[in-house]
Amino acid sequence: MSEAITRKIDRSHMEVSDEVAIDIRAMNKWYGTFHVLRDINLTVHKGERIVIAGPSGSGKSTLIRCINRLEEHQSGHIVVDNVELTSDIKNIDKVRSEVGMVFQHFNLFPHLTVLENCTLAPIWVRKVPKKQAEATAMQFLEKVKIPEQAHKYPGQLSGGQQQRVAIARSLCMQPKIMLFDEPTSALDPEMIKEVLDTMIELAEEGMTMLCVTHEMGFAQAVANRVIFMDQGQIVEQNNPHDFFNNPQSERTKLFLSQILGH
Amino acid sequence: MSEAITRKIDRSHMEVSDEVAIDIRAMNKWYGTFHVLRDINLTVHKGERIVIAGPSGSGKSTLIRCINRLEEHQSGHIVVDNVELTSDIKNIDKVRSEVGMVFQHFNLFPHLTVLENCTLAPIWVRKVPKKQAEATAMQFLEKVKIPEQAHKYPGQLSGGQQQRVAIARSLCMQPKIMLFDEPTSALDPEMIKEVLDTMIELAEEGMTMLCVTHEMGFAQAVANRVIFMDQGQIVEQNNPHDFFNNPQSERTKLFLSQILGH
Amino acid sequence: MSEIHAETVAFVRETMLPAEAPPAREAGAVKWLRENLFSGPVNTLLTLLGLGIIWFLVSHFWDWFAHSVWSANSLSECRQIIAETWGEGARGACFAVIRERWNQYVYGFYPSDLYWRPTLVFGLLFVALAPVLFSESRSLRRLILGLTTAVTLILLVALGTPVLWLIFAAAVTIGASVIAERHPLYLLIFSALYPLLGVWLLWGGSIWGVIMVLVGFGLGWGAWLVAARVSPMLSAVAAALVAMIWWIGFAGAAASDAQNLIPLGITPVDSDQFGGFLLSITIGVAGIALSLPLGIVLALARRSDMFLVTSLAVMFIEFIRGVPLITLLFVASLLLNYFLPPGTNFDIILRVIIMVTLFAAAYMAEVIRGGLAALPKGQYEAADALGLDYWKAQRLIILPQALKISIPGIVSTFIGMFKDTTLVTFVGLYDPLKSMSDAVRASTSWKGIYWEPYIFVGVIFFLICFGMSRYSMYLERRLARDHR
Amino acid sequence: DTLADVKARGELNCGVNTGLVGFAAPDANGNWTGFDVDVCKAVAAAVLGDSSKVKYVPTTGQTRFTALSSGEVDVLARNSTWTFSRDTDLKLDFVGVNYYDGQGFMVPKELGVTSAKELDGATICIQTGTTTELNLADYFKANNLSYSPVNIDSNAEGEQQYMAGACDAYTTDASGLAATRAAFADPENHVILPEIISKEPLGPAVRHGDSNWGDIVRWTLNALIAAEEYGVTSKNIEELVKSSQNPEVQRLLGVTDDLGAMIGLDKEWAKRAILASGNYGEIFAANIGEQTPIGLARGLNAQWTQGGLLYAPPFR
Amino acid sequence: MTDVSAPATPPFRLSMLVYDRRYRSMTFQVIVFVLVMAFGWWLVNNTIQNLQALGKDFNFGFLFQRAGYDLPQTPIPYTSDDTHLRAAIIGLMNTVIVSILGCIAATIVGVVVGVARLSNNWLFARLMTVYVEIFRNIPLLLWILIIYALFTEILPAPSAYRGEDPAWSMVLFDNVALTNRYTSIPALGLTNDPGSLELGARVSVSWALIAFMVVLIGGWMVRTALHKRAQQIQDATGQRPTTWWQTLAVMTVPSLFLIWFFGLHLLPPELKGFNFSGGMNVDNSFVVLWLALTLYTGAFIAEIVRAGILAVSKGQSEAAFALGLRPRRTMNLVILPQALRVIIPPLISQFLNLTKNSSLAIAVGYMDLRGTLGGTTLNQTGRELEAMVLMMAIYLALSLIISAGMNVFNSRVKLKER
Ligand SMILES: Nc1ncnc2c1ncn2[C@@H]1O[C@H](COP(=O)(O)OP(=O)(O)OP(=O)(O)O)[C@@H](O)[C@H]1O
Ligand SMILES: Nc1ncnc2c1ncn2[C@@H]1O[C@H](COP(=O)(O)OP(=O)(O)OP(=O)(O)O)[C@@H](O)[C@H]1O
Ligand SMILES: NC(=O)CC[C@H](N)C(=O)O
Ligand SMILES: [Mg+2]
Ligand SMILES: [Mg+2]
Repeated sequence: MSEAITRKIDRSHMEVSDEVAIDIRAMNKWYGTFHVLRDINLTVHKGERIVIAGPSGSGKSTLIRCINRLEEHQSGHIVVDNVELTSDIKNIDKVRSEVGMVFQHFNLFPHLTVLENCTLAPIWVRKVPKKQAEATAMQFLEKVKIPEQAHKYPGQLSGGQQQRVAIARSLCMQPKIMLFDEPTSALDPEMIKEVLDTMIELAEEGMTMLCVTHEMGFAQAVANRVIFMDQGQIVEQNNPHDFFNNPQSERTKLFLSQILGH
Repeated sequence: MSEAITRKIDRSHMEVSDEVAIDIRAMNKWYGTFHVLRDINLTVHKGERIVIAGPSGSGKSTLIRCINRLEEHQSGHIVVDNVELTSDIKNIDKVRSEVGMVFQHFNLFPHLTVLENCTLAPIWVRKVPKKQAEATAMQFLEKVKIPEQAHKYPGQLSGGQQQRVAIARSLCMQPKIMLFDEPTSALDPEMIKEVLDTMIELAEEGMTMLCVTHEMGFAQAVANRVIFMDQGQIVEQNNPHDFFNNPQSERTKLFLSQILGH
Repeated sequence: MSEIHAETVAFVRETMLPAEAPPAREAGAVKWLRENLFSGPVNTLLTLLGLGIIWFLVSHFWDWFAHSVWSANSLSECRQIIAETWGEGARGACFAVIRERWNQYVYGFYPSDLYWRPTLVFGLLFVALAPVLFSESRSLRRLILGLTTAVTLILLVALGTPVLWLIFAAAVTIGASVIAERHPLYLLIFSALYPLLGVWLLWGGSIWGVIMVLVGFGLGWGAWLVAARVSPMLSAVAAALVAMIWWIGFAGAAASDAQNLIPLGITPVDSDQFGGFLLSITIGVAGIALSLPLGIVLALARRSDMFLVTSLAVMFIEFIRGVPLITLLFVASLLLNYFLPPGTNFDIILRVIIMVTLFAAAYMAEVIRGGLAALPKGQYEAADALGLDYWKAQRLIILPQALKISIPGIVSTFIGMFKDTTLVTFVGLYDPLKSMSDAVRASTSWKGIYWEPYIFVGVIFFLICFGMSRYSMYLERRLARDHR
Repeated sequence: DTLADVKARGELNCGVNTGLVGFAAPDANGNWTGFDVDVCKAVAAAVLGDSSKVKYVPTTGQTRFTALSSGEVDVLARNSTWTFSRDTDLKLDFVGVNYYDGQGFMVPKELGVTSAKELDGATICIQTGTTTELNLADYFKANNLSYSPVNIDSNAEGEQQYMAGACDAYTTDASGLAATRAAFADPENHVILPEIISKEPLGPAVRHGDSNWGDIVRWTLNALIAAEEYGVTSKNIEELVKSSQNPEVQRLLGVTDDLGAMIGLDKEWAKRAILASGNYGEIFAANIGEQTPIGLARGLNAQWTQGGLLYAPPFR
Repeated sequence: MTDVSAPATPPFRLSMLVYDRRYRSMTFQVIVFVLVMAFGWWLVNNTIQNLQALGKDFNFGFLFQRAGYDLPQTPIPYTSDDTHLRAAIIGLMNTVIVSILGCIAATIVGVVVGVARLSNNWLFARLMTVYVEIFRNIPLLLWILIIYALFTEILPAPSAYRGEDPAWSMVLFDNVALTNRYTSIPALGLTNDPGSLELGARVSVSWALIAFMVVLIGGWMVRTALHKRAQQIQDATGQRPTTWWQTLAVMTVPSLFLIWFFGLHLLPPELKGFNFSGGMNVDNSFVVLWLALTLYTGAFIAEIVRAGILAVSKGQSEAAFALGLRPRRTMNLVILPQALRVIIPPLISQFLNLTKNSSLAIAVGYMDLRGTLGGTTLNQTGRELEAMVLMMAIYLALSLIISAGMNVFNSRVKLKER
């Protein structure tokens, strides 16, 4: 659906630095006896925009959920912003407050207003004064273009609006890295665009992003690396141009033919 | 999305007779104090295919729901197939068994198989013997190209298939008039085509149809009249060619620019 | 692309990695223990607490259970056996009382030579339920019917059933099993006749009463057919009216006339001879069977858009739900005669059934109302658009779905009602729990025995109620899978 | 009216105790026996001609009068005390006395109590809704003693509480105490205290307002009492029908006058009533007399000719 | 826009009563109404006839007659010379007391068990499941009887505490005696008794109690103020000051002062004569009923709590974790507020059930409303209709009050949807 991305993308801030944001080495994960992630090696630099693709069940979600320790890995190392993820609670807290995450189903808190959703974590985790937290939140709500909905409840918004609130909520913690797990797949076509626009804007500002998505238009326009996963392994990675035009592995070819075919 | 309509349309049976199928005169309807339909006058002849378009909330659904008295009108007259709709139950029953309706959200009965969905009304309303009802139903299921799904439950079908079952279900009552309320708007793009194809086939056979839809391709290909509604009134009506190429009213122009724009 | 690629590590995996087994500490019993019992200090504490509770229970009750005596004729004899076998001062359970009074617990004071009748009724209950409850799965139905047939017949033979009835029982159970294989829906005819058959077998008396009730249905149906030609709307009224007139005005006289002409009947048994589980199950089953339809009617009434009907339903439901069941039972047993014309007298069990039914129906109505509310509006509209009238739409479209959604609530209402059958003790009926145990204790040989009867009755209730709740879970899962 | 109802029903509804050995208690098969039960049987025999046509409705102290006045039972034969307010305000009609009783206390021997006056501060089991409940309150108040009541609903519960030691003393009609004690495994360890703190004339009751039915029950009871007085027993009754020269006996047994017709029954009603389980003396002896485990002496309940209070009005 | 022409109303025909939608529902309602009215009239008429035949009337005057019977435990003074009305009020108070205490305890049990069932401790979760299933699937009456039997059969009579070498001895530092009649607990004594406030009708409240109430309520208000201030500080600076010790002090210090001031002390029970006295004897009938209601209802509440927590989707806690919230905070800020909305309505209907089930007091001789008004009074006065009508009305009022509370709550917390 590359038609969704219509406007010219401003790449001025989209520079990749040498600093490493995420470093994953020889990481393995099992669910019970099922080997979901196999020998994952991945280095993400500050400012990189990585799209992860792959068939359903290939472990994409699991991989990015390992990065902020919503799932535990069983061997190997994950270092996020120079903090290694172990079972040390302090490290986990540190990583989580540096890494924002946007879920497929938004997971907004339905009992809180949009504004309260956005200020909850800054107030209780970052200990920001309420006024200030609200000011920041309004700023980000403006960025995602729904400041006027600040006092509504999530249930009163459309799907696209909800997802934009979810993005704003993550941004309010001023994370260094953003993880997206299929942020548009639960949305109606019209709404996909508004969310993708928001994400593109983020990318333009130089945010480090890992994004599981099937929006290949988005990948081509924004990503600087596309990772293809299958059966829990990274099968291929490349820059978007080569990835789409010149896939190497058989599986990638098959996958691309399916996804771009219709 | 006029690309959806690909094949040549056979117009041999699509003749409009002089007989009046639906006659609406000075009809008004209120929801509480909100005046939804204002002074509607509309005559539909046997064999006509009318597409109703208009912005959201303009009263399109309400209008066609008045025709089989899912909603009650408060003034004016609606005569369907020479039966006037009043609060007389006999008349209502008569009209409903002559008029088929297809909803946006299919509204199939999830606890019945596809075949049972189709035979239910013939058996209980028309008092057709079960065997015969099933034979008819299979015939219509074949027409909508899913006879092989007859013994599945609706939940096991895709959206497009479900909508086709819904059409078959209406047809099983052998209605003289079919009403469609945005039959494709809840469907994924791939599935829209299959449903539109079915509707075109119906049109080719000379069915009187009223169809609320935003599929302008369909309107251009099949309709012999397009009605544009806004704020509860019929703002403009014309044959499709003139309607699209030469809209008269400002509102219509605005609407067309929006709907064809993207 | 304008940006600098820090590293365009194009990477392609040539060979796929095989799945490996997880590291040792991630599997096996040790991991299980660590994760499930000792994953932290709180958890370890809880485990110890749990073990403590188990130890407490076992150490206090195990020897009592282990020293059970199953055959003795009185409590003192029982205590003596315990003392002899396990030494002086040993504690032990005396389940002999169950064995000795088994019949009383099961059948109450039902004449012992007629025990086969309730047994047969109970067996046939499963046949009657088969097409309703077990219609979803052929293998389950087969199992239930097979088991029912075998157990019922064996029990009937053991209880000395008259040959004619034995043949009848065999014909029905075996016949049902066979029919169920081909046309399970035909069994519904038996299900419909079952209540009459059951009532007749339990209370006995002339068969003419039953036949006259059936005639009433026949007349009603006839009236329906006749009236349906004139107006379908009137047919229901006509049918009900004709049947009512027949039942109230003529059936009794006709039955006794017929009985005088050709006496046909079985020994009558009086309501006060009912007791024990026979009583609980009779009240429970009847209450369940009656409260569901009544609950549906109430739920529909409460949701109707007719103000009067709705408010009557609300008043009824709120009243019944607002007062304790035992006050209602008290009214049924002691005050009802105040409200009836002087001299009327009707069966106490029937009155209790009516009260229990009303009580359960009020709860049922709320459960079903929830189910109705959960149905999307589109279902009503589609039914309307197809030309189905209100009752047909309800029967064919709305209720099947609403009831399905409500299954858990309905079953827990049933369970509640079945448990509440024990309250009939307060109106002088012999429920198994209190009255029957009191009666057992009243005899000198079992005076002073408390735990064993309570445990026995509790276990039976638990099995039945737990069974029902598991069945509802099974049904829920099954329906969810089928019609998804 | 009740007589017609009973006849139409073919069954007499008789309210009895839920279980008081000797007065009314079901056995393992649900057959009821006892002193009160025999009154029911006599009435059924008199009215319906069959002493087995009785439906026994077990009632507690609390439910008995409601059962009677609502029409649930036709006659209440449940060791109920004839009192002013019950006869008037409660709209019952007591038709006679079948047992002259008084309220007593039972205590375990080991308590060492010998008089009710020593029960200050004791916990006492008492059936709710009885005269004894009221008497107890009055007695302790009058004697300036305190007590804490344990309210129980039936004799069975009372036994359980008393035996477990949840109350120090159990109080009810002395006859009830004797019956309860007789059912204990160790009757010798319990004593009934000497004080009798009230008069408890126990008798069958019917609803107010149907005096004919009241007459039937009253005279059935009187027939049993008179039968003993005149030596009519279930054994010799047939003989006496033929041979008795006593005009009162002849009237009683329907040999001469038709007394039955005056109360809507046939001639032999009294004969059947006596045949049901014998005359008063036989009934007493069989259920609660000194030969039974309950072992009550006739005492006040002897015929007036024997120095007791039983005195049947003349049959004429 | 065009003027609205009035719709032509077709002339009325009789068949329209059945066939016209507008009239049909009216016809139906009229028929139903007439039938119901006729039925009601029939019932009332029968009752009047029956009462007449009996020579009874319908009259609540009996409430003002002397009751004549004693009650075992009374929250307000009562003797056999008081009226039936007072006895009924005491019954009602007993019903309310056991219901309120039962609701509180059952909620605690239910919450603990419900959460425990979700714990990842396999053994404990299983144990709790067993508890829930056993209690839910066995009639309440059986639990009442079993617990009653436990108390009367296992616990000793007070005499077991007598003598040189008693068979039983008091527990909790010789302060509590468990017997098969009651649990005897210490009473509270005052060295400086300030007297009591007479409320009339022989009801009085000790000034000391009032003082404690005032102090506690005041403490609670101060605590709320403290929290508010802490919240303000947090809003302003982001840092939340620690308040627990201030709260603790506010809640306890004034009470401690009052204890000292009034010289509050324990008066342990003593065996005197047949029974313990000096302390407070809490009858077993009450304890048993309360315990059985608590355990039985607790099992149901546990299921409700569990379902409520499970109803909050896993995504909610994941989102909170991903934002960096700690598990405790997640519980308090995200899970509980949502779970409560699901939990409270069924919880309140359990409270309703508990209140109604408390009428099973009849099985243990606890003198609740049914035991007094619907039991002894009914029987001694023979006013069955009046007593039952009154009793049902009171129970109905109780339920309506509870469900009104529920409705208010529901409308307050309903999630806003589109
Ligand atoms: N909690 C769990 N326990 C066991 N297996 C799991 C669990 N969560 C996921 N899996 C399995 O792990 C595999 C990878 O899951 P994952 O959700 O990461 O896939 P995915 O690539 O994100 O797929 P999708 O595109 O469908 O989201 C799947 O086979 C899934 O069934
Ligand atoms: N039941 C109702 N009660 C009150 N207002 C209603 C109701 N149903 C619809 N409306 C209002 O009536 C107007 C017309 O509604 P209608 O559904 O007919 O519009 P529509 O043209 O079909 O719009 P859409 O394209 O969104 O389906 C809308 O403003 C709607 O809000
Ligand atoms: N204990 C009883 O059941 C009866 C007591 C007493 N004779 C009464 O009539 O009140
Ligand atoms: Mg995924
Ligand atoms: Mg619409």
